[in-house]
Amino acid sequence: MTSVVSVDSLCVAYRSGGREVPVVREVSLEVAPGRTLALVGESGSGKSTVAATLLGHLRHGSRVTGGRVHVDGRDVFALPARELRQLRGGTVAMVAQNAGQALTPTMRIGRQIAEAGGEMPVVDLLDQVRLPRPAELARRYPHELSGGQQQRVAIAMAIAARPKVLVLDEPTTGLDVITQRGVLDLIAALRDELGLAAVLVSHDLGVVAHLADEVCVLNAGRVVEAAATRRLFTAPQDPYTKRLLASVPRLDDPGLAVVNEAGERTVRARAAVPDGAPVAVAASDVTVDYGSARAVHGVSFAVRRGEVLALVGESGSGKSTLAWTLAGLRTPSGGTMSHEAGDLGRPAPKRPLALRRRVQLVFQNADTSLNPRRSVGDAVSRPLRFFGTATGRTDADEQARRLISDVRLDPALADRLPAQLSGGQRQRIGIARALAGEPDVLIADEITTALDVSVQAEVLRLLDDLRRERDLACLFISHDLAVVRGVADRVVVLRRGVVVEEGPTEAVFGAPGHPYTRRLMAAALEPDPDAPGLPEDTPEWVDAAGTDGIWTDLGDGHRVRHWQPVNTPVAEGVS
Amino acid sequence: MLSFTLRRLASAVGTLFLSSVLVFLAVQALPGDVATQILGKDATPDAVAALRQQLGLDRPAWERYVDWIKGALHGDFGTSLVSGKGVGGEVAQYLGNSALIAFVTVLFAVTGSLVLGVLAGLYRDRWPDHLISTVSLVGMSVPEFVVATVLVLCFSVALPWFPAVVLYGPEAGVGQLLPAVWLPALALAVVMAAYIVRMARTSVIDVMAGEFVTTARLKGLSTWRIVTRHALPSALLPTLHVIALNVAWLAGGVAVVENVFNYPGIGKLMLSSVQNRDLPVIQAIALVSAVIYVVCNLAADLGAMALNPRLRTRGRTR
Amino acid sequence: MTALDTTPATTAATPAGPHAVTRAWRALRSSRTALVGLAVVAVHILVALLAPLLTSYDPIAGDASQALLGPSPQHWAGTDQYGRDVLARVLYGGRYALGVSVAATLVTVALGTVVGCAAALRGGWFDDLLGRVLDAILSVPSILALLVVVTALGTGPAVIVLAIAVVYVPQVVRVVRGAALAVVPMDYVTAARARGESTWAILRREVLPNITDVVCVEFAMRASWVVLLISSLSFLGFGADPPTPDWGLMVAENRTAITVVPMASLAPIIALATLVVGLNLAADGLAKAWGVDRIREGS
Amino acid sequence: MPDTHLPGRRSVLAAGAAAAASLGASWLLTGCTGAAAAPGLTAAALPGTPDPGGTLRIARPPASDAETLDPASSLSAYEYLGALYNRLVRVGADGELAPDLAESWESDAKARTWTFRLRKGVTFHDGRAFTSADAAYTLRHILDKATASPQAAVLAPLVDPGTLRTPDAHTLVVPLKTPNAEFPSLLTHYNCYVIPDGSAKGIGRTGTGTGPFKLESFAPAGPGRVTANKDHWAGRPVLDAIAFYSVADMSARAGALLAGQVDLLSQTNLDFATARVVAASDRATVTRVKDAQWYVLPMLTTEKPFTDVRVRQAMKLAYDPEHVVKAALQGAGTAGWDNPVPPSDPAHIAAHPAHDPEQARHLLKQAGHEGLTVDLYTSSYDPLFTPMALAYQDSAKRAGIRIRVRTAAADSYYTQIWMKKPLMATYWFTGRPVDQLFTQIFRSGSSYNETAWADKEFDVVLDRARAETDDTRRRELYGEAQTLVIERGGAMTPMFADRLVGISREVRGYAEHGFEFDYLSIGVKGA
Repeated sequence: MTSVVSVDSLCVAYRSGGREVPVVREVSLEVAPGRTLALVGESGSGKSTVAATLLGHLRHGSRVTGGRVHVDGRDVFALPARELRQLRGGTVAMVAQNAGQALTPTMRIGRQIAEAGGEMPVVDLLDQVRLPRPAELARRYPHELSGGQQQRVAIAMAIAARPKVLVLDEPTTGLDVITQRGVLDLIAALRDELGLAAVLVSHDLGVVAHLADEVCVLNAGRVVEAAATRRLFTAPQDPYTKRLLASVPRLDDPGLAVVNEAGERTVRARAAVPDGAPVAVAASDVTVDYGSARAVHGVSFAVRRGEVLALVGESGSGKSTLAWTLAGLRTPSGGTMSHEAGDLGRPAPKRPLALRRRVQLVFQNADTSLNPRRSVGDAVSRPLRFFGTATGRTDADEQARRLISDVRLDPALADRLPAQLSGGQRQRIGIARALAGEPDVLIADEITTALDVSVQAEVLRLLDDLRRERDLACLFISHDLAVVRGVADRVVVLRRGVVVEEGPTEAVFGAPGHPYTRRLMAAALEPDPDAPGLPEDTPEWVDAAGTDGIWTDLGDGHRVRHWQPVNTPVAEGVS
Repeated sequence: MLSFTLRRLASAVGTLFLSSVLVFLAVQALPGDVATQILGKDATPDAVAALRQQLGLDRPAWERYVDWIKGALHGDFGTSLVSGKGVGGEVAQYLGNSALIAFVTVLFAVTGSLVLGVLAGLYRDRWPDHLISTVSLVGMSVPEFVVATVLVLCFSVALPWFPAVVLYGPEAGVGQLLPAVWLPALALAVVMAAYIVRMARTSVIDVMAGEFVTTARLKGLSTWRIVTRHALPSALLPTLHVIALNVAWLAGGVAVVENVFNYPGIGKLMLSSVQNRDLPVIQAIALVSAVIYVVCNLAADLGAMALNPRLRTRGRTR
Repeated sequence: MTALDTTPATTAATPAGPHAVTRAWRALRSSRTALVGLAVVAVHILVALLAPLLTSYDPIAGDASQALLGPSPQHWAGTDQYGRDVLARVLYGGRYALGVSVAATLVTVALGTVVGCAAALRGGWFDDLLGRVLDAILSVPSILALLVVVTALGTGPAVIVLAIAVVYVPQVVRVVRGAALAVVPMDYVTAARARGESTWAILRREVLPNITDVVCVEFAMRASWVVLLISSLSFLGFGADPPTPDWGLMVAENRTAITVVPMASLAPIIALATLVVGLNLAADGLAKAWGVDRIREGS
Repeated sequence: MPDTHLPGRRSVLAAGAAAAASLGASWLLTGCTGAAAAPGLTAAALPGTPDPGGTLRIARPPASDAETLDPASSLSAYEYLGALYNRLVRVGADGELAPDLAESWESDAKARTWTFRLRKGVTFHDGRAFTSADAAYTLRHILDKATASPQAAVLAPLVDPGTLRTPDAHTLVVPLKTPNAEFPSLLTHYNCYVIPDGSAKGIGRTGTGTGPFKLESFAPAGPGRVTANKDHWAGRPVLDAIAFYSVADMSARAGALLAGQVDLLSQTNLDFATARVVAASDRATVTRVKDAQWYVLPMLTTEKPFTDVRVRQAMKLAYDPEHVVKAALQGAGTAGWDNPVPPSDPAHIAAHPAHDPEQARHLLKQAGHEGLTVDLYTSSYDPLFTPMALAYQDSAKRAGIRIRVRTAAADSYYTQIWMKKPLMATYWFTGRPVDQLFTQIFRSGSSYNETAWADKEFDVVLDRARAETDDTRRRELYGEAQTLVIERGGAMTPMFADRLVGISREVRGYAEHGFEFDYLSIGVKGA
């Protein structure tokens, strides 16, 4: 069976400041009709560039310096403009990463889909991608749809003209776990139904394991390994692939995975928290409002010294709001928050200096957390002098260098500007800055989300070491269950501002009591091709925390909020 | 959508109120007592006092301000100190003449600059872009009176196609003024277009680099369809505000050009009223210009709303 | 640190972080437009300063018998109606235009930057009120505002600097506030706020360093507009008093003689245009070199 | 960051070239016409006879927004009057009185009752015949309080409207309250144009007169047009029509002339710079009206130090009028030697004390004002004030008098400076009859007495001259009056300057005297 897509020794280079920077080096791959090939690699590996060449598209300023791309037998880059347009119209279609940006904001959905050609009426297409009330939706504008709905519209647009090849560039990045799972299942169903050849670009090994038939691993523009999915996951040959697979946290890891040079993976057990550890910070019945809407409905939790408490939930669950409220950057509308050294109710600037330094926040996005115009050392020494930890300028600089080495970075980096550091390095400087006030509570707001898998593992391990060495109470916010499993001692699961389940990590992950927790766990994709599909048995439920008590206690601090199944299946409306 | 317009209207009225206060205070600060200005030669102290009393100048400032605003609301701006005629009528007449220039200018400038801006944006870094950017740069660097002077040199003196100077008074009909409108309009259009071209070019480049344009291109659409259907509506949005600001600038910019062509417009009246310290006329012109500014901005906002569905459907939730 | 820690390809590992100014200068040198622009402006400044050396003619004293001569070996740009050498007046003319415009721009941009940053940082009612007042000032045409101020206080250079500040500060505030608003939500500002740093400290340490590029571009752009405005003022007879040599005034004076000695009007026009083109090129070059979106912000 | 990529090197050069080219081209286009040598000021308009017909386009400053065609009014639209009306008596080219609607006139022995024989067969534009009733009505209209005519101040002390008699349709008898031999000369003023009987209410708009042109259209401070009156009693005018444009701004009027949009600038004394430009242009030129402007440096005789006549005489002897003429006017005028009566006036006497700085210094020492320092006010109201002031300062320095020249704002010059500061610069049009000149400006208590001079002997001489019927005797008396003004008056008259009138090179037959030009003979070449 001849392949519908064949790329041989493709080279692409990007011109910047007079120098030619190679992005893709001699990449060759084949895709047969009906099969799905995944392009895997970290950011900057050139996977998106290769995918785009299938449609003859190159980013502004880059050009093909070698090799050829054939789609459906035709050399894409040799096609005249009109035939290239026909190819893009009918033979190969692409689903972009961030659908919100990829849809024209000033045009109704229906017209954009109709524009893509093909005989299928728009309403049927919308139905095919399982979108509710298709007729009414067609008249809406992109900004009026949710992330998941926008992505489904993009898919409808791609399959409108019945293409032979579907290119998916990180189709579900940025979507919540449950929505992501829904979109992936839709893609799999359409692929089989229409017999499409698909090229999936992703950095998420779970997505790849779930969807791809073959996998091609890219590193810095070069193909390091290509094999059938099962064989690659079970017996990776190339050391880079091995390390990549090893550093992905697994749901069933009892602790943090440590990966050595050769890629062997050992899981480090978590240190138990001493029973007598004092409570560093406690929140009781905290509520936070955004204008008229209430983001957090009466949440209570406590974090003891040396313990890592994880707040888990989808976007919009209020976990970041809680973190920022604790750090004093938002004022709660109810409930109390207290710390050994005083009441945390007041906003940070108004808290006494002694209390202020004790609770520190580490930000999610490493790029914007450091002042680009000041050296990294400056960013750390400023709080040192502000909080009085260091007396003079020289003392502050010297302590700053020591802190930088504490976060496992070369102190010589102190004079560099943030732009000259990698994402991981910048995040560690963020942590060093937080440590400057000698805090006893550290709040980590999704600090690993923006990082590549390998870098993520190191930062987590650093956090784990620090809380042990410095006996820190650590509040860890994340939506990635596998990461939480590895680093947290106790877990609190949040849904729309309400705690649905909490307890020790082993208990919650071992035997999830609440249906929502179970659904989250099931939707999380393990990097293991033969992981079970989405179990259909999770019943629909509705909250039942009524007058007769809120919690059912499952022992040893593991509690679940009352709920009851709902027998009549509500129309499966996708939010 | 309605709530957005209402809020926008309320802030427009607020701005107008504030600028009327500013104008009133600024004009009161002008030196030279109004009464002595009128009486001139035989300004004996008692005659001055009598006139001040007659004009109500001895009343406290805020009382006079309230009278002025009440009058202004129904078109009565008091009487001019120089001509003795009703200020409202006079300003309306001069404004009408200037509107003639403004209309032609906006017609030339906006259409011309949008076309050029889009062209420059589409042919980025190629010769059309270089040519248009260079011309707009020079256009922006030369003040209106210079462009007007050069136009007079070329098209009135060397080639007597257009009148160098307007010989008619403010009450001249459109027929008499029409031949004299083209050069001032062209002078203003050159300067105004220069700004709009640069704005249009930047936003076209911005939009064409947007992801949705790439998606449209990867859907196999023709370049023309991509530009007109997908790129232009979003590209025009930021340009609208620059156009609105420039139209409002016309109320001031006209003064210099009208002085060159002795054109009986609001600009010329502004200059003469300041020279003669004709306070009611100055106040009236400032207020009218403020209204024009606010109306232009409002029009730009409403235009933006028409173009940008995100604003229009803010109310509807998912 | 395992080998996996792939430093992104674009950030070349340079030695110790260069000081901000040298970094800015290196970026500037890379943009030809900025260099050409700054060169033109430099030439104008030099000519204005060295005018007495470049021409032996007195720009003010006129000789009636030498009036209205076309360009000739003795008078390269001919003479005006009063018999004064046009070239001399153009050379000296730069002094008034450059002197007043640089002073006016400095005052305006400095004031505008402080107010703009404060508005962006403080936010809330202060920001709204300020926005409303600025909008009111902007609604009055700049020419009228200038005329009123100049008529009230006379046409001395100091008055003109004040008048221009009154007219242009609102626009500078709007641009700087826009730039500062882009910086304020950044996490490093939030972190500083969480530490409890004072508004002034945040402004000085965190916000200002990040908008200096916008402020510099705004300075160059505003200077070009101020030169235009000053020449328009002189043209209308509200700027420099005769017989001081000023380009706007020269165009006004020689306009009637344009049919007889066009050069008497064209020489100041060319001088004015080249200076402003220079300033604009510098502003555009700076904007591109430092990645500031000059056009969108400044209307 | 959007890439606002701007022109690379190639187009930056293009920018420089484009700017220069676009401006330079227009310069080459017109061909630099700057004449090599400084353009001399031609003496008079181009000679030669005009072609019949054609339209003359005049740019004029509007008297005011409420200007009117009523000749007697202070807001009369000055340029229209000469075209629409005639007077009883007018001033001839030689400065002597000449008949207009009055063919002849004579007075009784004591010059108290004047009889005017009116021209027959003259009709107004609306066809009605001109009779003595119209002439009488015109005088009554001028003297009527409601008209508030400036000329009333001159005629009211002489004429009682009630005593006018019209014995027959073509004779007007005017009995005077006090004898005045110069009475007919007072009727040459442009307020005295004849209007139809009973037309006061409408004349402001209709402009019905007996003049060479009929009114076609008139808008106050706006455009207007008059067409040739075919059956005019003194013959059809050369032109078909005259179009009037009111342009308030002086440089705009000059611009219109240079661009060929108008043919004549009326009531505009071009400053030297503009005059040189107009003279050098190929479409227009400058014509000169000899001694049309009388420049004065009035000293307030009621203010120290000018209360002392010796100081006044010293100030006059200290400066040399010839120097002032050369420095301020580059010779385009004649020295005044402090005599307000211009040389062109028949009553002018040539005698005057010579320039004597030593005598001035001696007189000042005598008066105790050694090393006198005094402020001389000037302004840009008229282009020649400052040059005259500087020339006087320069000349008076030799006599040890230090003059400080102060410039005042033009728009408030005649409200804050004139008749208020001890020494300032001002000017008048010449062409006033000698009696009107002395009565209005030098008689004690007169409204325009800018030197606040009150000299009994001068008033007596003036009254005797007015009553003297014998022409030669009367002229001697006016001569005595002039000598008194020169010796004891407060007004220094350094010079009479020519008025420079901007006119198109196509205009022929332009002759101006006594405020107006000859509407009959003026025409356009190549009409």
